[in-house]
Amino acid sequence: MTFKREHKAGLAALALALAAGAFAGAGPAFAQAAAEAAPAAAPVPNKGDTAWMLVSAILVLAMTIPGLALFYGGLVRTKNMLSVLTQVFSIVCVVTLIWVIYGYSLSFTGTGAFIGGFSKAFLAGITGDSTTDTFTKGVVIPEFVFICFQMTFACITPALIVGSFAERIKFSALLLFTVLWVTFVYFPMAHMVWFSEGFLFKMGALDFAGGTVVHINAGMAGLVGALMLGKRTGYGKEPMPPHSMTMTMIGASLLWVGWFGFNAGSNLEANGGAALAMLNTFVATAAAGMAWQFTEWGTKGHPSLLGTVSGAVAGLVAVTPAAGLIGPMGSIILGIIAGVICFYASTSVKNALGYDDSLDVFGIHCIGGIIGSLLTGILVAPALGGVGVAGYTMGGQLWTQFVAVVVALVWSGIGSAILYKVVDVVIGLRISVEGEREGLDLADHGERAYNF
Amino acid sequence: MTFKREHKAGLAALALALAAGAFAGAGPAFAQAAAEAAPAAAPVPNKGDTAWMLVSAILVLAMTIPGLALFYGGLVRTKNMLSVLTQVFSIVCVVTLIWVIYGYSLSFTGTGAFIGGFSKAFLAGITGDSTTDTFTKGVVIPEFVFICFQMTFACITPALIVGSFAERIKFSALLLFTVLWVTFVYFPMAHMVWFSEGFLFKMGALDFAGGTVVHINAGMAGLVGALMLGKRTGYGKEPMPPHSMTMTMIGASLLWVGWFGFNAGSNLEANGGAALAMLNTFVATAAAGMAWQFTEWGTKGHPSLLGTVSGAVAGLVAVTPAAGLIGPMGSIILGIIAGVICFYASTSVKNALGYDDSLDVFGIHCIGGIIGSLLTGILVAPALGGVGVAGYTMGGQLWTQFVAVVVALVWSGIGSAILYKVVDVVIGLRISVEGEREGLDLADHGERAYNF
Amino acid sequence: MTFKREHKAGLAALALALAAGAFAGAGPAFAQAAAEAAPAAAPVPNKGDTAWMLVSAILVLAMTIPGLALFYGGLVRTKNMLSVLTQVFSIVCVVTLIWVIYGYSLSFTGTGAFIGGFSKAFLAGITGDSTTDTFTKGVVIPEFVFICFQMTFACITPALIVGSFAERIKFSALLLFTVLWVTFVYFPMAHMVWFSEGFLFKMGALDFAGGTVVHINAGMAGLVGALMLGKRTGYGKEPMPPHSMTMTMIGASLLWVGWFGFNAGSNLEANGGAALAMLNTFVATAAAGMAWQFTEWGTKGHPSLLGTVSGAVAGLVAVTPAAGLIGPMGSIILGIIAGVICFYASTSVKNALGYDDSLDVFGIHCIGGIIGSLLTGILVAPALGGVGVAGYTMGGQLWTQFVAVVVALVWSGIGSAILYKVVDVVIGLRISVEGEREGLDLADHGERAYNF
Amino acid sequence: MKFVVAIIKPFKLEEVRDALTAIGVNGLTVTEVKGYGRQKGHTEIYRGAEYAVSFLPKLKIEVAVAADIADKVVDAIVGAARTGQIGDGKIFVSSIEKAVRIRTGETDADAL
Amino acid sequence: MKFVVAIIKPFKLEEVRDALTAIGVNGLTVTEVKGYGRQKGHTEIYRGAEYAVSFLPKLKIEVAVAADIADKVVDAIVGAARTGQIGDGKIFVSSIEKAVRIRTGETDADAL
Amino acid sequence: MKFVVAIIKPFKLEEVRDALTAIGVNGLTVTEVKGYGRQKGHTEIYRGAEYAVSFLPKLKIEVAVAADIADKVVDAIVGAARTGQIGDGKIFVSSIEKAVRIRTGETDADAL
Ligand SMILES: Nc1ncnc2c1ncn2[C@@H]1O[C@H](COP(=O)(O)OP(=O)(O)O)[C@@H](O)[C@H]1O
Ligand SMILES: Nc1ncnc2c1ncn2[C@@H]1O[C@H](COP(=O)(O)OP(=O)(O)O)[C@@H](O)[C@H]1O
Ligand SMILES: Nc1ncnc2c1ncn2[C@@H]1O[C@H](COP(=O)(O)OP(=O)(O)O)[C@@H](O)[C@H]1O
Repeated sequence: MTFKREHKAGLAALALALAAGAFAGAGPAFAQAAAEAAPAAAPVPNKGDTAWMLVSAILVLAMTIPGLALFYGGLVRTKNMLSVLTQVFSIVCVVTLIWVIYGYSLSFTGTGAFIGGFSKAFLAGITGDSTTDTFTKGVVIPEFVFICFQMTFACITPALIVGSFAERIKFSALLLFTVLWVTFVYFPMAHMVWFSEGFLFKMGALDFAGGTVVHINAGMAGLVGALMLGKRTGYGKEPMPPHSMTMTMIGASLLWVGWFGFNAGSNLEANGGAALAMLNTFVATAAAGMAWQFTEWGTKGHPSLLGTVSGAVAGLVAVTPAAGLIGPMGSIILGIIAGVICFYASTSVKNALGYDDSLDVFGIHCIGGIIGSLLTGILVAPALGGVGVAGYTMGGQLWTQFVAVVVALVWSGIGSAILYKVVDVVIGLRISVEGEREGLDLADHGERAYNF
Repeated sequence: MTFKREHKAGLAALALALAAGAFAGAGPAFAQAAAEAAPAAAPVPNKGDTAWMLVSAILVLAMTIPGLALFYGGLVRTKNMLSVLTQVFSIVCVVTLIWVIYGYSLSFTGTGAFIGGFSKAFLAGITGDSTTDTFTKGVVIPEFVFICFQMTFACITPALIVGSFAERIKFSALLLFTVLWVTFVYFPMAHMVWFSEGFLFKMGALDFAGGTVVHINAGMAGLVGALMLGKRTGYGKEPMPPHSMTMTMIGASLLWVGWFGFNAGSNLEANGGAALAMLNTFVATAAAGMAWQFTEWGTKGHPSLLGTVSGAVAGLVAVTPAAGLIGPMGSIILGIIAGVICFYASTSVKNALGYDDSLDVFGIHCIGGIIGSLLTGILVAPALGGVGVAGYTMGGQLWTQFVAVVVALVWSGIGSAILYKVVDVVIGLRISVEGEREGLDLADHGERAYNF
Repeated sequence: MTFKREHKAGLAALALALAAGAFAGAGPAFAQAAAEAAPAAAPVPNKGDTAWMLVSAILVLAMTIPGLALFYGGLVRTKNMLSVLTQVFSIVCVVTLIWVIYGYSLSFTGTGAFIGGFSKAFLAGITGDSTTDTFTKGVVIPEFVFICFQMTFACITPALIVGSFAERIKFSALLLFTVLWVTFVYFPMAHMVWFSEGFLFKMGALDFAGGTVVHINAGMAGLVGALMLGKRTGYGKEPMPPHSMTMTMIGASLLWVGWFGFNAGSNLEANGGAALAMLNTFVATAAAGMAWQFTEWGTKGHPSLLGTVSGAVAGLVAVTPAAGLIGPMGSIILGIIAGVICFYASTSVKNALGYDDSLDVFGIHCIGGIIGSLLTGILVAPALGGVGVAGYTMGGQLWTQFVAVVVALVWSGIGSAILYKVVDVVIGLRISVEGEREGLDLADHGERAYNF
Repeated sequence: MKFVVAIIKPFKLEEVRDALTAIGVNGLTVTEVKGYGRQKGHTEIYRGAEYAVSFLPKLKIEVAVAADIADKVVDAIVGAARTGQIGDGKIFVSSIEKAVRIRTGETDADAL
Repeated sequence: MKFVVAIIKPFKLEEVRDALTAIGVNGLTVTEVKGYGRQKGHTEIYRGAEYAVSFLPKLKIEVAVAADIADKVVDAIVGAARTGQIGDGKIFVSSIEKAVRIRTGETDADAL
Repeated sequence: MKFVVAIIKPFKLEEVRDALTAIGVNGLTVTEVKGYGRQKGHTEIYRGAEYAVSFLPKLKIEVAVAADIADKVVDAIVGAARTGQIGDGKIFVSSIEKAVRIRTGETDADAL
């Protein structure tokens, strides 16, 4: 007897387990018994989980294009709008291809502590029946859907960096940097934190949906990029107001909407845990949005839209590592802290230090990611409403979280610096000053975003 | 034996039931027997239902931000665009927080006929394993996902009101009004209609997805708001054309897309009932869109985009209370009636009465909601293709629907009037005339929507 | 014993099967036995499948409105933006109504080789418990969700044609043409290819998600439309740059996002097959986007955003017939080929032939559809990573694919030509030259897209 | 003939147009402009960046008229556009030597 | 030197530019304007509100030329911009006293 | 009084405004325009269609000043707007006969 399709296999496995149970005798213990009595049957995906993971992958794509592209695009000047859109869209395309060729394999195979191997390069050996384990023993999802889901993470992370050097990077340089960065910075980070052999995973670092891998990683690369590319021509002299807060608001909203795929999807199952991650993603975001708004209102006199949505994004970032691990009230606290600190990081601190991180990738993603990663170590405590982890001590967990944060900062900081340098030497990072004046849209892409 | 995760509990419960059945003897009756034989096992959520409800909550958020924000924002003048976006986004944040703090508890606990209690304030006692009953006996969903889903309803309802006093309300007044309104008007209404102890629920009023709670409620509050704030400066003298029909069309489309979460999600299960609600939401909307378009074409000479999308929204509103209860052909009738009546309500009637309901919250949401609520009482009849309700008589049901409509109108009308007055006394409702001329974007938020 | 709700029926069926199996004796063969021993129990939908199909229908709507509307709208001049939005939105409304009245019945009933019957007109006899078979024996989904899903396909297909005669067609003509075209061209094509009695279905033509039915069909109708309506006034003399590449980029992104509903939804189940279709839809699109970008960069000097997103759409089109049938590496090849060929088709070839297909419906949808349909016949080969089909020979399958392509081209070409002619005679296809100069927005709809 | 150029507050357009048609002026041309003057602008804040916006939205009205009614035109504009608050705008009058109606080729007074 | 200001229909821009370059005019400046005149506007309806839109989109072309070719310039514009239908626009000619090319500081005829 | 019209590169606005306020000019009006001249445009490609875009974004600054400072104003603009590269723009000076401040009715020099 062979099963060609997994749903049949599913029925069979269930039947097998139950039948075995039936014969093992009735009683509350028999399900346990059944599980033990049927070791040979490979688990098959639950279609509810599969449906949810398909949706989650789609949501993360939507949060990138058009979400992130619009969030960033709205904040640049009209003449650079199209360049930001092209950059984000192209990053998604390029990383998608790299991911299936070798990225997935480097991230999720092997026995290395820092990087995987090439055994699944070109997705070798993976079929529609292959499965990936979830966090629950015996529960699996189709490997293809896991590949898609993780692919969208690999796509959005380098796209986040775009904000830091927007309005001045050369398109060809961006493409080359992206290829190098995902290969040498992102895949190793993903492997370290999320793969069972990775050293931060083994250390017990908690990162539910990507605080270190995605946000600290991208935020730090952004800061280095802003420093190495230098300021935009005219920065601090000419006004550079966002050309369309409408687009930025659409983008922020889609980020929120899509982030449920990111955070609740990271639960890998459609159950109460995903619902908790969703709820936390709601409330932390709301709390951070209002925290930034009120702080700005109090200190600058106006409750701004840009502040409100920036706060919301800071909240989304901060709750990312914590989403399925802490309680809703902890998420409110987390959100408020992230909203206030990221506000100062993106305004006073940035101005004081004087770097030109065009769209505050560092102030929001890196700082927000650090806040989230550290507070996850605290708020995961059952006493604080968290779900708890085995053998938890607050000090111990906090230390582990701290180590993970430092590793992410250092790995991304040094790795990115080297790669920027390489790209600069090979093809040059910055567009010419004339190109910058004319706008990257015409200079690099030969098109204009608007012809009203 | 303990089960830590619900999916395991699920398997076990299933196994228990089946095994019991097996021993009770083979035959068509044993499933029944099994159900009776296993009273102790708590039902566990089906992951397909959970996946669907996670998605539904996300869809309702998307229909609010960016959906509703764009639908409304496109209709105001450029100088007020950003204010509308900020208002809608902030309402979502504020109500999200209130919801988890006490809103959910006030709406969905207790034994009161009009309002719940504080037993679940701060979501006390709720975990990832808590469940909420669906409309099918023995079928549950995780309580967290129900909280998220209902939260999005609480968020969108006050956001709907924004349209009525857009372009003139002070931002601080809006925030205060929102806090008061959800507390004193929305939560009680939700409790009365949707909670098993609520008096309209007990009366048998049918409101599948929120015709009374959401649309009549918001629409009536809108009318009162338009009256109490007074007309926009220049209303009837200066032209006030929509600044971007493109944004309005995007918003209307996202409303439609997201409304499937609203209506089909209100089925709480991913089954044929949800599919029926979805189908009805398709056809009523399409019928109403074309009905408004053709009526306008016939009477005004042009088939306008604004008319078409307004009709579609009117159809969405009208089908909301009816979605899972009537048949597809009934939905077409319902849509046509809503499209035509709302067209006249938002044009001739509004002009005749002379109030300045900026974006026709009353004409579309309140009138559409009334049409839908009443017609639900008729079209639910199996003879008319509806699914029927126990002990149905058309006259009786219609009377019940009528009572629910009147209660919603009165509750919202009086409650809102009092709250507007309170806000006006405390901080003032309207922005200064200069602020209105300059535009709320600069006056209230210190930003501009566009810098092309 | 009666079951009122399908989930109960589901449990019962499962129980029945398992119990029968239990009594048939333990062992790996009993599931098989169970299936045979329980012929009477009608299969009930899995809720995971239902959830996924509900989502898929929503996604296809979102890819049409606002997706396709924005993709097209951004490419026309400001003065015609609103007309494109109105056209797409209205097509969705009109076809939705036709679909439930007779479209579904004509497409998916009967015994005819070319067209169905009227047995399900007005959705006669269909209830929430009715089901539709999937591609897996014994697995069904609620018929209502299948109706919704297929309805969105019927809606988007005529909307695709809009791009070919944009900026010059009369709105009333468009509506009439749409009604005629879906009736006489689309429903028959859908019946031929997708219904079990259809002649191309029986021939074994592979079209996973609509390469022939949707894209070749619409693309050919577009070419005929562009030829029969003639060029836009000023074509080739006045510049006609896209008025908003921002909108086009949003549209392209939403097309990609929504296309997962289109392609992975066409699997009808939430399993590894859907995941494969999703993965292919990711990589083919990415490959085609970059292929067009690099080809343009190499030949025209700039990597344009319009080129990148056009390539992505070409990839989406090409992978449509292949999505669940080929492997990821095959999809990359497919995407590259589609990106390069469609680039030349939409630029050099179009310019050489001189027709004015405003938004390249032919060059992208028809050509991309042909590439996809033919290559599906090759790449489905297990040796090339495909899933294989029973009795496959490459030559034989390619021939079958070729026949299907030719049938689609001829059916759509001749049918559309006749229908354009009919509409032209009855009410005239083109707007007046003055109307064209003023813009269709004012001339036809009495509104403007923007009032900044 | 005279060429009257007026910079006004945007919301005064309809009133100015009405005042001009009331005295028989049947054509004019309007441009959106940004004005800098005594009227103070505002500050816009986008995250860390504060911009003092000193250019304010104004409308420029251009109207060519026969020399003899130029003063009446100026008075009409002043009357309709005045709010009494800073930033009401300016009117500049200069001469034109020739006017042509493109459609007919008529010139000067006939062209207006 | 003369300053020629022409209000034309938007879709005539390319033709006018070509006509001017044909007679040796190598520079001009274009502004999007809204025109009010004999040409009737249209009505826009947004739900219950009807607006009579009487300002129509036009382009304003400004070109400074040596005095001796001013008439030729006017004729060229008239020739290229005429459709014969109402709303074709106007041309106004006035004098300028000085012209400067910013790049070089050249003045008057050399600056054009 | 003189009317100074300058066409400049957009990014030079702040510098020109500063140069003018430095010499006591307290008001001016700015318009977004498109310029055609010696400065070459660029080509935009949208799928199969290539457009030679020869109109480039410029700003037009209009400032009315007392006749005696007109030359100083011109010099200030030239000084601030010059980059030395083609396309820096032009300045045209003409006369105005009358200026009125709408708010007060003040005329001529008092109105500026
Ligand atoms: N010298 C000038 N030349 C040209 N335009 C000017 C001049 N001075 C003022 N304006 C225009 O007139 C507008 C109003 O001037 P402002 O000084 O603010 O107020 P007021 O007109 O009340 O004196 C300015 O915004 C500007 O557009
Ligand atoms: N007196 C005027 N001063 C300035 N511009 C004018 C004047 N009269 C007309 N115009 C401009 O010329 C355009 C065309 O004028 P109109 O009277 O409609 O048609 P025509 O040029 O055929 O007589 C108007 O839209 C307006 O921009
Ligand atoms: N004859 C003219 N009349 C009006 N505007 C002109 C004229 N010539 C040039 N301009 C304006 O000046 C701008 C700069 O002119 P251009 O010839 O490109 O460079 P330059 O000023 O360095 O000679 C043009 O874009 C146009 O706006």
